[in-house]
Amino acid sequence: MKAILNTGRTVPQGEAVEHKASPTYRAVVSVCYMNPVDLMELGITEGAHVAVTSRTGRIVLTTWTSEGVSRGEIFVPLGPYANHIIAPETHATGMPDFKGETVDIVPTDEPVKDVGSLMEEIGGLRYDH
Amino acid sequence: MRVILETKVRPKPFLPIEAESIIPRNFLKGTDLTVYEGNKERALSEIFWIFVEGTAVSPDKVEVVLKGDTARIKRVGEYMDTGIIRIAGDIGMHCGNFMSGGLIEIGGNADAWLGREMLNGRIFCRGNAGHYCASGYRGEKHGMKGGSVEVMGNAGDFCAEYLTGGTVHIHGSCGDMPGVEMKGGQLVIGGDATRPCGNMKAGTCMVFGTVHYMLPTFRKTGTQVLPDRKVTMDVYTGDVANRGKGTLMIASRAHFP
Amino acid sequence: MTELLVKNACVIDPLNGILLETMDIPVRDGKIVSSVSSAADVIDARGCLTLPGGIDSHSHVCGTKVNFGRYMSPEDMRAGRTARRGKMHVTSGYYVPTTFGNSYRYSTMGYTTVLEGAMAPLEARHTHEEFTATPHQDMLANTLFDGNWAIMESVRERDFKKTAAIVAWTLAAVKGYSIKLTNPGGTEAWGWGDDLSSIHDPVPNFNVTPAEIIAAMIEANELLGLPHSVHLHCNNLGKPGNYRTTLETFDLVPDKNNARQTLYATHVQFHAYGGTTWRDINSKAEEITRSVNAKPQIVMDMGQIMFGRTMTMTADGPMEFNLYCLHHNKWSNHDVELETGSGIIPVLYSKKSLVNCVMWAIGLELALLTKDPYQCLLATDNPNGAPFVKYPEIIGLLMSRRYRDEEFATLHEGTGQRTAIASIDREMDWNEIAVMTRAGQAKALGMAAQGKGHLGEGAEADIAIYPIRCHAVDPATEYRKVVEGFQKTMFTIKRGRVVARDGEVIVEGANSTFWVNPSVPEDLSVRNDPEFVRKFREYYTVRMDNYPVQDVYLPRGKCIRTEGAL
Amino acid sequence: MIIKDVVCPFCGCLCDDLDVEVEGQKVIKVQNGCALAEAKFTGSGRLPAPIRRTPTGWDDVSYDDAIRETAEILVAADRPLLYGWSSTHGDAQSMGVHIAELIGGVIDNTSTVCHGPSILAIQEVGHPGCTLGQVKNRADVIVYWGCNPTEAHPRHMSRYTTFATGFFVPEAQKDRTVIVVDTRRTESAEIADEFIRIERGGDYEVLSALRAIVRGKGNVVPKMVAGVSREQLFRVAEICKKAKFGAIFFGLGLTMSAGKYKNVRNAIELTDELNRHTKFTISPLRGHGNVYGSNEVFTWITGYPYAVDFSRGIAFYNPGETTAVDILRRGECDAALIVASDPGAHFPHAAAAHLAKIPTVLIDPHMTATTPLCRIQIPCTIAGIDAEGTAYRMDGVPIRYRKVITSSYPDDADILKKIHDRIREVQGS
Repeated sequence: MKAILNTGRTVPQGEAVEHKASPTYRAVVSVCYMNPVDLMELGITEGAHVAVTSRTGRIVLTTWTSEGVSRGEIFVPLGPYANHIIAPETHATGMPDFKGETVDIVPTDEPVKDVGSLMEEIGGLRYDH
Repeated sequence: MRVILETKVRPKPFLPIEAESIIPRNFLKGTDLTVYEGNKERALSEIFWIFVEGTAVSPDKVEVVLKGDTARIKRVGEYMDTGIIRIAGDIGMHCGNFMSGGLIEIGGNADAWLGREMLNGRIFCRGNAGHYCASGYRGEKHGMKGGSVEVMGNAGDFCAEYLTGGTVHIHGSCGDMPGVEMKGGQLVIGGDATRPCGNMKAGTCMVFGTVHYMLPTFRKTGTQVLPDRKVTMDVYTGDVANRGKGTLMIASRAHFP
Repeated sequence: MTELLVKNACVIDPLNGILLETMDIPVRDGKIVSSVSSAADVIDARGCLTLPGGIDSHSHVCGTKVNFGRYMSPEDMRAGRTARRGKMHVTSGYYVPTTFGNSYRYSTMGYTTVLEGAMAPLEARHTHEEFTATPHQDMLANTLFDGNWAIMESVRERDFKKTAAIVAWTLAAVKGYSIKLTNPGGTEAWGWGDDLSSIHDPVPNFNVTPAEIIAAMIEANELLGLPHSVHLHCNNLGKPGNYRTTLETFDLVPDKNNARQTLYATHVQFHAYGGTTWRDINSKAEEITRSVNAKPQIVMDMGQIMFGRTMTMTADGPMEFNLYCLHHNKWSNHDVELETGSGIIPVLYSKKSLVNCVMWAIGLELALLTKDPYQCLLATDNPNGAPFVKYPEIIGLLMSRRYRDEEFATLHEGTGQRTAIASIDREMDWNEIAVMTRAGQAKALGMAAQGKGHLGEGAEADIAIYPIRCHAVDPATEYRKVVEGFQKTMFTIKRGRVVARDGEVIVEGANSTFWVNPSVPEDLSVRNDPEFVRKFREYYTVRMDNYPVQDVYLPRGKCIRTEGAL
Repeated sequence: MIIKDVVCPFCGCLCDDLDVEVEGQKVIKVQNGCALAEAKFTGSGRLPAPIRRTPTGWDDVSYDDAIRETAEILVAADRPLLYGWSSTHGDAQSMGVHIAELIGGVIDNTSTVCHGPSILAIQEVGHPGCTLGQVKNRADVIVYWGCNPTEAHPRHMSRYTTFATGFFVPEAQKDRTVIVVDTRRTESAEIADEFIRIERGGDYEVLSALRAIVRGKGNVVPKMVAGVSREQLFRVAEICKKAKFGAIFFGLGLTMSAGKYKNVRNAIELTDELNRHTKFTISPLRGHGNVYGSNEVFTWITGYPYAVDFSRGIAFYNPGETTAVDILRRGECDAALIVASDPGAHFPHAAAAHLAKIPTVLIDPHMTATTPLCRIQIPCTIAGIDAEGTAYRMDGVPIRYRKVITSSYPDDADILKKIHDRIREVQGS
């Protein structure tokens, strides 16, 4: 299913923002808020995983229903998950399209990765102490 | 006189080069010029193989040719007032800034801010132009004031922003908001455009392709036939959100609100 | 112990009655002394003009509104850019330069002390942060009270002691130097998008008038024994016909202090307009100066404009909105809760504009028609009238009729009918210029007692040596030499240390901020006034304990304790 | 021990009325604060000591060695990028700019991915704004446009707007009309008297239409504009014109959507237009604690609020060219110093990936998503918790962060000072 990706702040994201390696942080920012009708159309229920693919990447997220999200849109809290699929193009303004990226959504059984894995995918090395 | 500058292989090819010294006039006195690579000042000869053919007594007889990997070379032709610059391939940002005379010909694509705040002279680009083609600068109220910019391919977003004078002709399509804040001059778009001429105050913009997301604050005043192009244009005035008295003309068949 | 001897200086020191005397100036540990040892460093002034360090008694260089002027002006930052060099930081900007840009340019012009014209108390911390980044001048902050709710309430109650106590607490809390009123009452009206049109209009919801606020603040100022007088930006700035408001305001002012004026009226050029609209605007400098010449209790500064691009910035929010409606350029506004407001817009003063030409003439007329130069000081309300780097040109204009005539010939042809500038013969002498740029400021600001503005024994060794040989130059004809001479000192000495030489700043600066802590009896202190504390808590968005500026912001602060009559 | 009137360093509201209970070197309770404040003050999991990446893993390293190596990395670079600066105080920001000056680097702050576009808009048309208390005491019409204070600035409504009583607004909920404009029906929208739901990317069009209506040219406006009915636009324009004091707050819904700063510019010009009828102000809802302070500090030192390039010695500014995301995206920089921010989490990964390819140093108290990308991380104090210093509220009001506990970590300003001094030594300047 095609959708428009919107990102933004949420309180749980803000609460966990200084604990990037924690399961809580992963849990609250690897969420894909969707309109319940869209979820139904995909044939899945809240809590199921989806793979979201954009021009620049692919990420697995956990779905969550939200009446406030319009059909044809998804909302992902700002953080490393959303940023895995947001293009770095800024239209020469310095600001990427954090709101308005076009994505494709398919249900999946794949697990949601942790933040360390995401960073390793782009050349990092996780720090476990 | 012909000066050919061919890029050498650089240890850090990703570093941008700022080369406002590359204007025809400067080569009258030789090639002992410098450019900046990142924060380091380099002799022109560290960056380019330099070949000089013939001599010239005045700058208008100087032609500078750039070849090789020139996509990250910025500010070529900045403040140029006469002569010719030909670029075989792509060129970096700010090519032809403040240009007041002469000709810049680009064989490939031009990066952002092509001909920014240009005053006069001519820029011709065979490929695509980046964002802010023929535009203004941050905080400044005037963009390009004169001369002409012609792009055979497409242009990015904010093309001809703050256009104040001169002509900008994009044969292909423009991205988002071409002609935004326009206050003079002429912008011609051969292909499509998204949200053209927001906040326009004066000047003329013609779109021969399709307009996406037409702004709601333009008033249709009639139609006009352009016999030489064999096309009827819908004529709008705006932007009435502002005190605008600009003219936006859109090929009649192709206007989807 | 560090010692310095400035030899062969051709000194003008008006406060000590010294006029073009060739003499030596001995300096020890930053102060001027009677003699120094033979081990002292020596600077040979070679007979050049030597003055006390320049003092700008009204300039906008630091704080929220100035920085916002920079923030919104990348186009100005393209001018005047310099790279890091020696001890000098990078600078950018022409009319709203960076703090270091301001500091270096003032320093190379021989200026060593600057009063920031307007500091909103709530945002004082910002002003002080920028003061420390303006390292070559000692700084003072005019503190805004024009729309202060507690002040207006105390004025309404006619409780001058309370007014004084609020002023005292605020000045001490925000480390301010003096009382500034900008369009008193008008900035509160602007909270609703309105303004006041006369000094007798009541302020909406507060039932006091500007006239009452001004009178009460003068009372409070003198009750507290502050070093400076009330510093007033009159109502109706920049409106044709506003000279009446200015004269009415001047008539309110009693003569209450033997040491200095009772009212400092700033940038009076902007307040000396006749006519009824921009079409018939004309100069009323004669009327204004007639009043000032008869009132020793008033000192003003010129508020001279010079042609070119600049930025206007003032606490006078409504005025800036009116200006925006004329110019349609960018407009910023910043109201400060319970206190004041501000506005910023860029302007271009053009010789093609008759209005601008009239303004230019009025500023000069004010200076030339004021008999006593101690009563009309040189300032442009930087950067409102022009950036301060234009001061040398203004000096040239004041000293040379020929220069004025040449400029006049390039102006809009209607200027002569609207102004009297072309008929004024006066040419100021070196001493008068020294008064208008340092001695007068020191006296008006009450800073002479702090060792500023003169070169007597015990004074701070702030000294400017200009490459001008006064005896060999005729300013009336060789005004270019005068202008150039004042642009760059040979030496600028700050507290006994050479800080700039031939237009280059050569050391890292370390300035002081002067502030005032007036003594108030415990029973009058607003800290102990439950009503004041309650209103603070309910209506400010910052806690009272977080409001005062901590000492850490004034690393070399100099506190002046005053014992008033409270 | 309870410390009163503590300043919260989390978001741009910088609420300064928190009561913080401290036991030893730990905060155990926060009163008056929102959930974000509580999490900030009671957080744990700080990086204990500097670390250094090796080919196989991570080693501890001393502060001195970490500082020395950082200085060497920066001096050797041809195009170093210094990024971050929002979650710290003014002294650290100021030292950062001086380092950038010394090494000919590019320095950018987090407004680049936040309200940078708002700054670009302000540079075109100015900013009619005010302090938050002005809104609290006067505003009878509040507009939240493209922002969701309930989630991002949880106390904004209760301290300054919807639920706050003020001098001329004694009964907040009765006296104030709240309008929310968004593409999503957020929780903030649920509280509004009027909710305008815009189609994604339609802000510019709706703002243009409102401007035309306020100017009396409403007849040009079509029946629907970006999903909003003409009737609603006229109704809202009327509410705004009739306000005694109106205040627009806007967020990333404008700065991040297509058009970016032009959306903000249009909103500012709508505000200008409304001022011809009544009093109106507009303000960005600034995010990270002291991000506005980084703009202020950068501006008074360099003349520009962000994205400053010193590679030519002078200060050059051109967002889109000298902004962090663009420089990383193009792979231009050959070293990076990241301070008090987390581009690993908050930049598009195609840009952030470049940090892993070059020597990147991170100065931050916590292990973040940038940690795996860096070569060295140096932990430091947290401004507002174990370090004091100046911060600027979203409306420009400067407040001094308190230090509520004492820790053994060095202040980031001190670490930066040492790096600065070491660079001067190496450069012989």
